[in-house]
Amino acid sequence: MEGIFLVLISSALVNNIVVSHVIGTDPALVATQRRDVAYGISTIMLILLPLTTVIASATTQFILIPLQLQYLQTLVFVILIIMIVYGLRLWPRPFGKSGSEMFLPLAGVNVTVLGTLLLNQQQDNNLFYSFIFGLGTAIGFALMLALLTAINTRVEMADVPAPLKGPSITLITLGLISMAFLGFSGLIK
Amino acid sequence: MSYIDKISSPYIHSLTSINEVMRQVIFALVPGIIVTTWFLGWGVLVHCVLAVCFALAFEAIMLTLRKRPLQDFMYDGSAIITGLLFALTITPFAPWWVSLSGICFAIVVAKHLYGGLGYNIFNPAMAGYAFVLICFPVELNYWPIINGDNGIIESLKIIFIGLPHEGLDSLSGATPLAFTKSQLNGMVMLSEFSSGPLFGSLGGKGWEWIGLAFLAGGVWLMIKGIIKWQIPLIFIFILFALSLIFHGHDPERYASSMFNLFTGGTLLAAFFIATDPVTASATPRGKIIYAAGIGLLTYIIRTWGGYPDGIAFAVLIMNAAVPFIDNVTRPDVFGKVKS
Amino acid sequence: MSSEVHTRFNRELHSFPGGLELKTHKELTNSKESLRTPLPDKIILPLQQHIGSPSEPIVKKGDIVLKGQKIAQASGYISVPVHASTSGKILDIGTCQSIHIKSEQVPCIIIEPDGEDAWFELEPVTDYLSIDPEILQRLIYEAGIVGMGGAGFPAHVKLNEGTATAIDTLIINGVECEPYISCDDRIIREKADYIVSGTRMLQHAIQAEHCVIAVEEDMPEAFEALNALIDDDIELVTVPARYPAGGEKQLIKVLTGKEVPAGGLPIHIGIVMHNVGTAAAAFRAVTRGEPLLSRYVTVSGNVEDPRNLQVLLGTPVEHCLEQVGYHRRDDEAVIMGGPMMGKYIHDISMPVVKTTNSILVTSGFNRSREKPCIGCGDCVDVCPAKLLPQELFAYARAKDYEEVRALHLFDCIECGCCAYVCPSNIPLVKYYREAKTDIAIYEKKQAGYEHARHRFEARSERLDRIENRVDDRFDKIKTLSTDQDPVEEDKQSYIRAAVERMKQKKNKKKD
Amino acid sequence: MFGVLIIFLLALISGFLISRSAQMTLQQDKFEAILSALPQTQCGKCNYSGCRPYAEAIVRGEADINQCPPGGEATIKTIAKLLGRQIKPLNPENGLEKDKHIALIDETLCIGCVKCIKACPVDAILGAAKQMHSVLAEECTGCELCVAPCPMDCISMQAVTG
Repeated sequence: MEGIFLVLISSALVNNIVVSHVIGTDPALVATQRRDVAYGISTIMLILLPLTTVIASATTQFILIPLQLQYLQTLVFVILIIMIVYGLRLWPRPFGKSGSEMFLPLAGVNVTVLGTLLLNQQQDNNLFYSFIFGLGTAIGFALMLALLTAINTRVEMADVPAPLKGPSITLITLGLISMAFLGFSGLIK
Repeated sequence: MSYIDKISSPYIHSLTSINEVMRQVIFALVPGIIVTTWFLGWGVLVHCVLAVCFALAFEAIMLTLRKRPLQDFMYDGSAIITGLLFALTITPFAPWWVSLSGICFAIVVAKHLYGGLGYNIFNPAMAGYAFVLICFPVELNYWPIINGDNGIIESLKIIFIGLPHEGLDSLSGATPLAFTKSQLNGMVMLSEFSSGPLFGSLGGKGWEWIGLAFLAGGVWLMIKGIIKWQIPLIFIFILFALSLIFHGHDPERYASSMFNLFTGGTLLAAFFIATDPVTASATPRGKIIYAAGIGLLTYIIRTWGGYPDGIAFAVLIMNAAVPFIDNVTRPDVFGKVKS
Repeated sequence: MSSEVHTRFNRELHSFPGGLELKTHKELTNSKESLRTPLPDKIILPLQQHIGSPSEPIVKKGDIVLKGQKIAQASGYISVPVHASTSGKILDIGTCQSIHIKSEQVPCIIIEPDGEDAWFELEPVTDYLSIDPEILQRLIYEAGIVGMGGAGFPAHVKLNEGTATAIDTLIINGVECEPYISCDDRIIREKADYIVSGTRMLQHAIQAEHCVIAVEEDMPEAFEALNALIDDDIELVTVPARYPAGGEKQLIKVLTGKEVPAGGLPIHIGIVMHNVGTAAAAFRAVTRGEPLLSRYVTVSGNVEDPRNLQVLLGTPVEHCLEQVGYHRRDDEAVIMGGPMMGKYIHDISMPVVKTTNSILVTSGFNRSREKPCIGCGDCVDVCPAKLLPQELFAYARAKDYEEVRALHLFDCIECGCCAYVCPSNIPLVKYYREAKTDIAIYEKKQAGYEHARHRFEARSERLDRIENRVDDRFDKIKTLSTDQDPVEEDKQSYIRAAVERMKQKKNKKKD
Repeated sequence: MFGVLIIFLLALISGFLISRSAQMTLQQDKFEAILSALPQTQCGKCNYSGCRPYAEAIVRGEADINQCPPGGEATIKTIAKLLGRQIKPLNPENGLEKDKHIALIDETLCIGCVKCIKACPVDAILGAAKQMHSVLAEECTGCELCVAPCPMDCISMQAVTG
């Protein structure tokens, strides 16, 4: 029980994928300019990440390791992601009527998902912890997107120097948040 | 008559202004500065002067670069407050360039890149402090011992030339918070060292008086109506309640509530940093969440995190969350139709 | 002043969100007897002194009119007639400066008084409590009565809607929350009998079950004057002096605890509210047959003898100011209405209208420059509509009207509390007004786009149809002559057909 | 060997899945909203034949959002918000934003050639051959399309207030 909690906190806050690992930065930059996109991608991620981490973890554990094909890991993961993303799209309305499915390709092709899978493998999580890790990462990602989107709408109206408008000031914001999140360092060993 | 054409109702005004508010805040900081100087030596005052000068200089440079009217913004006092708060959070033994780089980061990056006063997302003083804390952890680690004999000349020497290598131990020591942390990490029981020379009756020796001075300034601000009660009181309450619970659970591993309140920058942060109107939440419910968040994060980082005092990080993290909090805590409009 | 609760019915009072405690300055005027203003040289009667569509003049230039004669008729449901406030000659039917927008001119009728003040024939009705409510409404409508509190909503509309739905409570609003203004206080003290009888009449007109007269805590004399006249049929309540307690929605909240739905009207929760001045005017209109011709106006601020005046509608502001000793100074502004919500007058020759409750000479606006918003949230605390003024301001300045609307800009009552407390001196209300105007313009434009699109699509469709029909004809011709070269034949037959048509036309012409 | 086989198999499946899922672009559903943000003057200043083709081009990503002078700043802002793009100033190559103008026919010069009637996209010009034409001020969108075809140069654009 404590382990679950630790993995969840660790992946969501302490080692947040956006500001600590700086992996989810690219979608964060794109998505946070608009509220509906941010919402859509967050929803997708909350479903996609746990699903893919579990499947990828299973694939590694039951196929790649027995066959001693770990060197193909990255390649297999890329194809897995594509399969899952497009498989989900075939599903009729997997996310209700939110219309979030149109963000699937956008969510699928970015590096966040792959990064999460590889990070998960680094930590040698078992299947269940992989799921928790994926969930935690997705929560952390969604949280960051929510914060950044709200900040962006405020910064958009601010008297920001012209050369820094748009993504540049978002990157500075991200930097400052990263700095703030350094305060969590040492929290979970 | 042309200026009259621009006027619109209302035609009367409460006669408060930013300048007035900022001036009151500076006045309220004075007792804290005096007491801190008393206990930690002249370095505090030197740093205050240094930081304020740097802050004003950077403010002027940035305003000129951004082609904004100097006279409007230079005298609003916000840069002075940033400088003072920064100086009060760093150690008085810090070299002068720590002040310079910290204030530079605070004013240039955290404040003016976002558009200056009113638009900054992050508290400039805390952003500057976090910046130097990450960049120069060693320099910020030496704190003077309470009531150590630091003359003004010595303080200037330390700040501009550097700490002397010999006799370092007679001058500096750990803060009560850092000491507690290192001892607890070393699995030493709290009761074994809490009667040591660093500790007073409420919190750290000397620190409790500093805390009380800031408390007095803060209460005065609250009475004057400059700051509202929500943020400081809820912040203090959460910190108090959390430490009470954990202290009650295991008094050997967790420091007492009073210790948490009266050491470190708790009371300074509660009344002067967390209440910064620009970076705090503006909605009634948002203010509560914001203050509670700072209290919670401060306690978590202090107790389990890697840094001895987590207030700066807690404030910055909650600053980042403020726009989001404001969005989700918008009050219902008057006469909202309940569906 | 009076801490004891005067309520005879022990009505439980509620409080509304936000609001301010302001220095009232009512002592300047509220103890002085009101004076009748002498006839001015010129009476200017704008055709729109109310909310709704402007009235239409029914007199010509040069006509002689009598006092009380109808000179303009209502042009729609939400509209009222205008009457001559004195006898004289119609000098012109022209335009005068609008109070609302500096550049805007509004149509008006200008009368040159003949000094006789001769009355038009009046038709008093005495049995006002027994006649049909609809007749009462008709009489009030004919008298041109609008809400005298400041908004100027036609009174008969509120009454009409009142008969359509069951009305629980009629509230007569004597709460003057704005500083300086004391005209309601004075009218209650001087015409308490009119108000009490008028209240009973209005209650009859809308068949309300309960009836409440509300006055402010700091007007004990007015309270006593009313208290001496009412019986148990009318509740008399004092409410705490807190700006904007006199606002319609705020007063309803205070008295009943109910909140008027956002974007809705009091009628939706079974409440109708009228100003004390409206009640008095309605009573006069019915029992004496006099239409709305004059009103109480507080003239206060930096003048020698601030006091209340009984002013004929259409009297220039200048003339009123002369009565109380006004010396023009450049650093002073003349404001129509109170200091919180009033409107700055560019030209003091503009007239007093049905909604003018006060004329204020003020120099109290030596504001420092506007500073950026520091997000202190003081405005949030004082907003009586529970809006977020600082966010509204940010989005209004960024002209993000979608967001401004989502933040309920249109529930803003422009009370000015936010701008009053703002430490950055931001004229928030100005930004909101501008945003409201811009949104109106934008919507008009958008409606134009929609309209143009419909027309364009209709035209495209028509052109398509015509083209298709031409094609059909070609097809028919093609099938008729298959043995010849189709293209050549087409041309030939087409030409032949055209020549034939021309001939026929010529023949016809000859005939 | 196994590895190659597995990768091949997986790639095959994913290829199949990609081909099955319908192509969906992010901006498809924004078409209607963009179209209604355009002023419907059909003036063609955006280098497209009308508002609908321009809206289609924006959705396809071919045209930029700042090519509509009659809509001006407001239209650019609306579209930028719809598409999550940065607001940019109007492209001066397409024209400048100005207050609303409507066409006015100098009736002393009009020869009744009906050329302007054919040009008007919203049927705002009335008249018949050899008879004087006049503009319905209410319906005119100020697109200026009638100005060029007039052989007598008798159509001028007049500013309207309000």
